[in-house]
Amino acid sequence: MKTPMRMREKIVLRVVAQACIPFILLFALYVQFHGDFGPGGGFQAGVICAAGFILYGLIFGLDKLKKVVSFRTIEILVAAGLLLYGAVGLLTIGMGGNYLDYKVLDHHDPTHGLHYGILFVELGVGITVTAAMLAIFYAFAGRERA
Amino acid sequence: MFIAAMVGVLVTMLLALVAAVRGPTVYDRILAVNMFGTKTVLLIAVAGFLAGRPEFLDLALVYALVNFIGTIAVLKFARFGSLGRDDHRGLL
Amino acid sequence: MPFPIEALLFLFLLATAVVIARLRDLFAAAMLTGMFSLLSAGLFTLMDAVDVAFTEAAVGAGIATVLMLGTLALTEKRENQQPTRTLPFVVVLLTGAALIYGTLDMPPYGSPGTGPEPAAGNAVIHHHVAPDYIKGTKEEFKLPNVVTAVLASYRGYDTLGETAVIFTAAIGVLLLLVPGRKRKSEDESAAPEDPR
Amino acid sequence: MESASWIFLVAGAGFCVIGGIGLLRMPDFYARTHAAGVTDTMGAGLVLLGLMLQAPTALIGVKLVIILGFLWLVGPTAGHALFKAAYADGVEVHEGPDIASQVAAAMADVEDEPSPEPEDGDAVPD
Amino acid sequence: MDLPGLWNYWAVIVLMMIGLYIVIARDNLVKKMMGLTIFQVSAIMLYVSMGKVEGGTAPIIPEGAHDSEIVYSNPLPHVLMLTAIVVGIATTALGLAIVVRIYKAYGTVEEDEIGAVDRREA
Repeated sequence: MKTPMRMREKIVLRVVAQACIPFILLFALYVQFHGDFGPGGGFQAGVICAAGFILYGLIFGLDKLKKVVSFRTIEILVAAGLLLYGAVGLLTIGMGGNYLDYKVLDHHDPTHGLHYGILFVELGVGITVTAAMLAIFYAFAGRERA
Repeated sequence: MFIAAMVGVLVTMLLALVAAVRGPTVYDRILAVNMFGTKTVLLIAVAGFLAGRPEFLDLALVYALVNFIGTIAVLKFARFGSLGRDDHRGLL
Repeated sequence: MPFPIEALLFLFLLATAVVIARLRDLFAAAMLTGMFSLLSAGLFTLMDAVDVAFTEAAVGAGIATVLMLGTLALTEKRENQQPTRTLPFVVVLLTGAALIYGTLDMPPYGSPGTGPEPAAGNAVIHHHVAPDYIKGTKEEFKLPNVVTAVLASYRGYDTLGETAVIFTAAIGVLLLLVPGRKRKSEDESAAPEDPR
Repeated sequence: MESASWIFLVAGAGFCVIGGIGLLRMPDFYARTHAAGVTDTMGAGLVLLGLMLQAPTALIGVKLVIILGFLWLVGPTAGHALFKAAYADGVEVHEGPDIASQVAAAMADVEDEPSPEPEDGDAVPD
Repeated sequence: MDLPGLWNYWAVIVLMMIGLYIVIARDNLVKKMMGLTIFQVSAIMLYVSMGKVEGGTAPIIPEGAHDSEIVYSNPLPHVLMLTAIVVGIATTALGLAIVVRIYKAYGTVEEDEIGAVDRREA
């Protein structure tokens, strides 16, 4: 009696999770790139994206999650987001402006330059937050009880 | 009439809060907290209409999502005392 | 009309906080912390801070609960009984009284920033940069969300610093909690060599 | 349209309150799941439906539909998982001995009704 | 407006003091972190409630309203607190990680017991 019950237990949650997680990640992307127009932005999108992966990890186990996003990837992404943010600043210096002065990113229309700058900076924030939250989850969930 | 819905939701939140504080077993508390979460979703949705700016429904969606994740995490913890493992002991 | 709702939510928040303080079952307290975050996020929405509410909901109720549970999974689930102490209570009462005395000069809740002088009913906070930010976002950025514009552009340095803090914290957690990564990777690289 | 929306809103709020009262008054955990399920499905559904009828733009209506769909997908799932976990953990079916004897006397045949239910994988408490 | 106009600050301060009490009066380190979370939320609430303008709306400009005069709540506290929340969770995670390490080293997360272990070893 015990075994089939466990099987069924697995099924309901897994099916629902499989249905939900793609939409959660899609929603995270929406929040990320729609942040200029509605509530949202890099911080929120990063946390939601990480929450989607954490849900996967909770339901399917940490080992499976590590196969999807390896620990090494996380470590690289934590730094990559911050570097992307800094690189936008350096790029604006290279294009003749001040640090993080996005207007120079588009020579024809400063408003577009501002939009590009915000887009990339938010993307950097989003990547760092996602990776940092996942790294923290890995660290806590992957540890055996002392 | 949004007010009536709002009052209903708030009263339900109060009842859920009492249940969460009182709940004799862990599962009663989880149940009450979960219910409280869905009521906050409704609260945000109704509050948006009440304030005349119902554009911020993304928020309500996030609440629903986060509430689900929180419930699953709490449940997994309550059952197995650990978050990361899935050693074929059955899931929740 | 939003006024009594906010006060009511504040009451809920206070009740939850008191219960968290009194509970000795840390697992239940962690759950209530998640509830506390959801409540405060609702309150933020009512105070027009939509982006803050967004973040608080995702962070406080989602990630923070998971982290608390992760910690409880690695440590004790119950708090020890301890004698009630009077000194902390006195300290808290005094600090609270001092803070409340400090609020007496604050502008009332919701007061707009009209008028030139920081008089009663005239909040100074709405005077300096905030109107410029709103105006600039409308005219220069042509973006709807003022918060994003301020976050990423006007206060871009701040946000860079905050991102660096998150980066540092993640590195710190990894250093503290992920055991022997060096040795483990050596093991992995050594494992294929062993059969040879 | 407007009056229909109001009816939905008030009915939804009523269901919410009833479910909340049930959460406090029901005798054991499994009955309480049913009470909570009422607010998650009926209450939330009716309130969101009422809001949908008053949505000023199509996008808001679509968002409400998405929220409703998500709630209806996730609420019963969480309830189901909760039910299972509690059952597997051996939460008692009846708490008050008083009520237990009353129920036993009242429905002697259906005494074992609560226990087979958790085995039924699709029986989501609502 | 029946309540005094400063009620929001007072509520926030009471909340803050509950958090402070948990931090200084409780021995359990995890509980202290929870108190810190409460304290943090109340600090954020203080700033956000300062930014609220009566009759104002969220600082997101509605479509086609670029020229009209709508009162917006102050976006500046929102921006500062937005980052504060994420930094707060990062630092909370760091604190909890330290708690886990302390538990591994001492076998307890109660402050008085940790002190007793220290004194025994000294």
